[in-house]
Amino acid sequence: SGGVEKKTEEGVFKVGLLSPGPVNGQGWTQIAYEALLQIEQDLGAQISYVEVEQSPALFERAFRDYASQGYQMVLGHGFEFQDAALTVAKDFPDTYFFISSSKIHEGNVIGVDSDSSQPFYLMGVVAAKMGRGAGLIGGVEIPPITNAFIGFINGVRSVNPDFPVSTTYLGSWTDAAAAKEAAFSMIAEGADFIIPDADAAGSGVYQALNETGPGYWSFGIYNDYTSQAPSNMIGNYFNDYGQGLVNIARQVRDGKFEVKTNVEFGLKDKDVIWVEFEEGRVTAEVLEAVDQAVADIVAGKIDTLAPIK
Amino acid sequence: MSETIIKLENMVKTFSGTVANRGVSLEIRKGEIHCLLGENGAGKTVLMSIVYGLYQPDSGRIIYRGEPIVLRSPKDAIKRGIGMVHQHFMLVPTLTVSENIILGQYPPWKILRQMDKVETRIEKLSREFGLKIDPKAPVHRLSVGEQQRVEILKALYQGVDLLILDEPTAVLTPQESAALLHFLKEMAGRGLTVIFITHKLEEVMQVSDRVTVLRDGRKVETVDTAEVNPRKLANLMVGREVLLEQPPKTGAEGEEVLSVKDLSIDDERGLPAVKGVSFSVKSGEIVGIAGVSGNGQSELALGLTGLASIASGEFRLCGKIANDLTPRELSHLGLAHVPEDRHKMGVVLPFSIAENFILHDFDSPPFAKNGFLRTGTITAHANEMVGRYDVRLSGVEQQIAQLSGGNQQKVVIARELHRNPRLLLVNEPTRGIDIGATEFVRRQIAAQRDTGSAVLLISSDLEELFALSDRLLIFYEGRIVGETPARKELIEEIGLLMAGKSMETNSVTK
Amino acid sequence: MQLLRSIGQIIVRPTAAVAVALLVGGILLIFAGYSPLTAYGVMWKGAFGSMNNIAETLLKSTPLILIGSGLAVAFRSGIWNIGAEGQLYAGAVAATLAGIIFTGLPAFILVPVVLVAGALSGALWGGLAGFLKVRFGASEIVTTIMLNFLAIIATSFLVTGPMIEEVGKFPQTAQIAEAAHLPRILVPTRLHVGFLLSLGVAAVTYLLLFKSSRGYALRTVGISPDAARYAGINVGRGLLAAMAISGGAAGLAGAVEVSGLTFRLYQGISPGYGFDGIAVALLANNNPIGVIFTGILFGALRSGSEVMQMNAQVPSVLVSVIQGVVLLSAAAFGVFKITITNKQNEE
Amino acid sequence: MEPLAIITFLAAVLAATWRLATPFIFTSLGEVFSERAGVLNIGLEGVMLIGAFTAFAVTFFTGNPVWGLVAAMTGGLTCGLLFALLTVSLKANQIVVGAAFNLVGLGLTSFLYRSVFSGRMETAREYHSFSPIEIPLLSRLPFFGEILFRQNIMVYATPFVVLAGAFLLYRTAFGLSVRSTGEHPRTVDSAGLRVGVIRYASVLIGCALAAVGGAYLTVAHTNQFNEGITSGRGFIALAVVVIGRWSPWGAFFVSLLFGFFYALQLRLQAVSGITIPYQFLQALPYLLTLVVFVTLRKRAAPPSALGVPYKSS
Ligand SMILES: Nc1ncnc2c1ncn2[C@@H]1O[C@H](COP(=O)(O)OP(=O)(O)OP(=O)(O)O)[C@@H](O)[C@H]1O
Ligand SMILES: Nc1ncnc2c1ncn2[C@@H]1O[C@H](COP(=O)(O)OP(=O)(O)OP(=O)(O)O)[C@@H](O)[C@H]1O
Ligand SMILES: [Mg+2]
Ligand SMILES: [Mg+2]
Repeated sequence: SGGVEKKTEEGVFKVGLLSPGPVNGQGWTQIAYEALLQIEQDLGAQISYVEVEQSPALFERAFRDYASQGYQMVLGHGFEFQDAALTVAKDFPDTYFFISSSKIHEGNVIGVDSDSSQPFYLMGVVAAKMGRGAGLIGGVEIPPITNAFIGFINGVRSVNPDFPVSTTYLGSWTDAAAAKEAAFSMIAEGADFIIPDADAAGSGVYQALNETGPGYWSFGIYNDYTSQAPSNMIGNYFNDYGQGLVNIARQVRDGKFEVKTNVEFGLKDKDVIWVEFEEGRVTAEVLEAVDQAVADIVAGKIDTLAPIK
Repeated sequence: MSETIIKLENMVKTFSGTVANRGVSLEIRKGEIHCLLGENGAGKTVLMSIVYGLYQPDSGRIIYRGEPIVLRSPKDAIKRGIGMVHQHFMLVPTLTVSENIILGQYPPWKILRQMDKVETRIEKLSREFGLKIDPKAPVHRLSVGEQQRVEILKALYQGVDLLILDEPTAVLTPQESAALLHFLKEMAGRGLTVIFITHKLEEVMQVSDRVTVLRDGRKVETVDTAEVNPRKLANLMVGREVLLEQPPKTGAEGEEVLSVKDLSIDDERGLPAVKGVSFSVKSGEIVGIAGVSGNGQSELALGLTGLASIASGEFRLCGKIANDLTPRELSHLGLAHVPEDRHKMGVVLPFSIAENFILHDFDSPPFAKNGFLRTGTITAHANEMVGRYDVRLSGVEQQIAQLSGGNQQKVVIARELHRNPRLLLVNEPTRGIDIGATEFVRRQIAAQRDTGSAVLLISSDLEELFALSDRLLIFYEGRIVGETPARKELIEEIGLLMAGKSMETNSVTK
Repeated sequence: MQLLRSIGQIIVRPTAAVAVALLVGGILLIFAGYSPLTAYGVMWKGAFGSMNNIAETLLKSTPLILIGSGLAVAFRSGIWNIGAEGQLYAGAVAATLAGIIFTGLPAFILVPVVLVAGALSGALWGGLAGFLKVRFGASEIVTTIMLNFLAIIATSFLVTGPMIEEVGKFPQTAQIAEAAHLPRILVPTRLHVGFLLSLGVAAVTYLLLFKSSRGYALRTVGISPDAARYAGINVGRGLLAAMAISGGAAGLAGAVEVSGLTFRLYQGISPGYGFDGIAVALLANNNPIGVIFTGILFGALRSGSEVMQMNAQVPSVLVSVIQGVVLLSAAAFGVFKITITNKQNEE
Repeated sequence: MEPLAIITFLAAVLAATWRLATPFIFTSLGEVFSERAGVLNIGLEGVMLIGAFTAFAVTFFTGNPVWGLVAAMTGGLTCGLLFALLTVSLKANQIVVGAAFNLVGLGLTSFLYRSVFSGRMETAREYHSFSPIEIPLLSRLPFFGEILFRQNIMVYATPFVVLAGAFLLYRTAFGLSVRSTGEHPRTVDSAGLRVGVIRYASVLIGCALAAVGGAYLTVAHTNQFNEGITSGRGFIALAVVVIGRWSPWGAFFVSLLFGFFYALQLRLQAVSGITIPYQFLQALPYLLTLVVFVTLRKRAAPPSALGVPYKSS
């Protein structure tokens, strides 16, 4: 990371990121940062990011600063950036404001949502077929997390409506120790599938499983975390948000991007969202069920976000 | 036995601004009792603190047993057998007697397993020297007298040859004082050397072999006690004539201002401290309350001023039942209160002298106008008061913390008398302040009486009670165990009553 | 006079402190392979480089000045309110409620209603700790710390549950009424009257503390409760008042954030203003006039650091280090006179 | 629930209690010393973070958590030295310095974490921490086995550390002088002891233990560092000291109490089909601790000279 402020000559393609937390935090905040780096590599864009903490009061200014510096594309990585983007966007028609996990579609403010409920649905299917009970550990109760969990439960129900699923929220994205104890609690409650969606805190869960030993399962979330609990990983849910954004950014750079609707990545975008299984951890029968589910989801036969009753 | 044990040569000590000692030279002989006299701020405590290694002198030499020594800390002094009993006790209230005594005696890593050994040794000491004390008792439970015993035991435990006592009798009964003086004489007999700081001339006359008088940081003179009298000493101290007796009372007694009926008050631990006392104070009279401190006088004062709640009984101020009145309401009824401990209550140390003068009236005219302080008026008022009560200071904006105790006390007296109260309650008005200030303060109190105020005077200093009071109530364990005219001839009985020797309440009359 | 002296005292020493802090920060920057000059240059521009940046700086200073002034009162009264963060949340919640419920009202009524609601609920939340101290003797340091956690958790509950917006179902409340928005005072920037309000509050608290008889009473309580009782001052009421005032100021800060900037309530609406506020008050030696300067200083550091991160890619966390070192060196230079407890060091 | 279920439930919760309480135990024990000597350090959160980070960094590069722990202590001692220099020697306001430590602790660790580890994000999380040691046989015991004999070394250590602390404070001349210094420094001075030295020592003990408490999070309880991983534990520890009445065992048991409430809330969340909003459960530890504190029958007074710089002439 070079500390020198790059000159902003004309014609440079500039992409900015508003990150809701430490860009190196695992999971959510990190995928946006890595996306940014990927855009820099693949498109030679000039990139910049700012961590605006959990302080909505600062969002508007950050957007405005980027836009007024001629950034063509700014990503607000989280639904909470929507208000600010809408306010600023009016004054900067030449800048595209993308908002992660939002379904907005208004002028040059476009929601970009990667629908985690679909991969989590698959995990639900696997858990219900292989396990005794499942536990979900979330950082804070916000839509990206709750939706993912809804997907999981729908997946479970599709196999076995009585399969027990419990949910814990830590109220923190960084407290790995709490996450670890939460995992232990779930194990003690009889769960053998425990899946985090809690950013940096999440790997506390993998450590819990690692210590407990084989027979307890989890999935890597957004990235490959097999190494953290080699004997417990059934597979990893990959979310190459970067690839998705690169695709968008390329269009924006070449001026080919015209807004039809908000962007929503799902299993249909195979280069953005997919699930990989570890060798020999799941039976052919389970794999079959998973493939079937994927097909149905992509075909729109399954609504992974169907309200839980 | 005129061999010199310690010799001070032109000791000089300055604190930011104030010069405490300006070249004091002094010789103390082995086995003598040497008194240090001087007004507040004369430099006694500082000089002795230097001998004890608490302060380092700016210049000057200490020659101890013939060789020059440097005392970097009290440790060095203690090692050489120099001990000091401070004016403000150096005890940790939360610790036990024995813990206090061994504090600093052993290297940090020493394991205090056998406290019992220590305790037996302390018991042995206290028996040997007749200083009765329970080594296991926590210090905050002890009376002032007992605490002083602990201080002395501490010195003895360390094995002292030279014992310094800073105003040790300021807080003792006549009996306790007498006992202490007797003890010191005996110890001197055994070869202990004693330096004794006091403001009480008769003690000097009684106990000392020689006296050194200090005045603002200089030595005035060292004299053999045999060759002087109190008046001479007083003049040496103040540098002028002092009247040790109060002028006779003028004006007659009037109506009852304070009347107390079966009043009981608990201390802050909730234990009964004042147990059903009844008495009254008329306008134009000074009623003195005698007693060893810690027999309920403090609680009585707090109760009568609204600072402690009344357990039972009642008291009336100017005919009005005052049990549940707040300090504020009481002072509006005409009560003024000179509290026992000026540092704790009487003054706000970080505040300026001017600010301290408005402690009661900060929110009423002329000092406040619709909620705001009127700085001009406040300063003017302060200047007038310090002038009238001759407070020695550099300016009324100065922090009161920098004044000597005597001058701090003058500020308190001035503030309270200025209210021209119907009832004036004064508690230990001259504790630890010098003759000059004492004389002044007592005059003011008497004058207030003569203008028709009722005065309730609480003091552990019988001299003071005799000098001021019209009659005495003797307190023992929260009860009034006797009432006497304030006459010196009765000191024997009074002393006995104070010590609880005679239980049945009796009026001594002649 | 006293005012001039205090201002002088407030400007000189902290300036030196800031210099030291920037030096330390510079060393860290070099260590991490950045150019300090560039970084600080960008930081300065970000804080004061343009009308808009100045406005943003003042926007960040606003809650700090409000909270700092309140805490100055509390600290001078000898009560250690560590709970401004929680009190800010309490204020933000109440203000949001008011702004959502009373939509009918015209601006000149609704704005005051919102602000008062915030101040009141902050005062209550702070007053609670005061009550626990006066009634049960429970140390405010403990209670305010716990109340911080509770206020933040409660807010999280409200915005994910009862108060969650209808549309979108994001964990945030609906927008407050247009009429509840604070008027802007420097269009096109976002600077709003909240800033002037904070100056006003600082001035008022200054007069209260040093020029009024109530302030005399509070300061007496802070230095020596015994002397206060002797002077006929009700110590308990004093402590309650001090907690309520500081809580109220923090609550007002919450209300100002909502009605001036965010227009709705989120989780984590404050990036730790309540804790920075402690530093701001202490750095000003608990003098509200000084708080104006230290508040702007801290605000500038924060807003500058964001731009620094944006344009020089220097992690903005560096600013915490700089702020901390400012405090440390200020402490080293002996800016702070008062002691922590009511007790004086016995002579 | 039938008895057996209750027993296993309790066993698990109590085991978690001990693990969750451990950082509080170390940190608050240290603060007991510091406050008993009259120095209030509200910067514990910052010191814990510094301990957590140094332990993490050193363990990451050496691969040995023991070195990490040593490093954390060194880091803590450095903090202590600075803290004492400012508050004892320069007589700076202790609250100010404490507040500053919290700012610096968070900023510095986050900044260094990024500058040093930004490249190695993934790998940075993979190193060996103190793992649970199963005491053979004993760990198989019903109920107690899980609680007492299946923990990591730092958890096992806590009662012994507290025991040592209590001994030092109540049974040695050093402890006596510490207790005196917090109550009546002038006396200590006139007893020929050096108030400054005693306060330095106590502050050093306090910060070293706080750093260990932080290190526990990164090299024992988990094996990773996150920015702000202490999540307010330093402040809780501060409260623990007061509620525990400035005594080592008091701190120990109050820490366990808080740990219990915290473990309980995590466990209750884990019970499937529980419908109360999770925030109510999250509030539990803070709320109950507050209630316990306020309704305490006996509440000891803080050391008289707490927070008061000592000026000898
Ligand atoms: N620690 C200190 N710092 C500053 N000035 C001091 C200090 N101690 C004493 N002084 C000053 O030195 C002078 C002498 O003080 P000292 O205590 O020796 O008087 P003293 O003779 O003991 O008075 P008293 O009879 O009231 O005890 C006083 O004017 C006092 O103001
Ligand atoms: N730090 C200080 N600065 C200024 N003056 C001081 C300081 N410490 C002590 N003094 C003054 O030194 C003098 C002697 O101290 P000492 O404790 O003997 O007080 P005092 O005059 O005897 O009154 P009291 O006996 O009630 O304390 C007092 O006037 C006291 O106010
Ligand atoms: Mg003296
Ligand atoms: Mg004196």
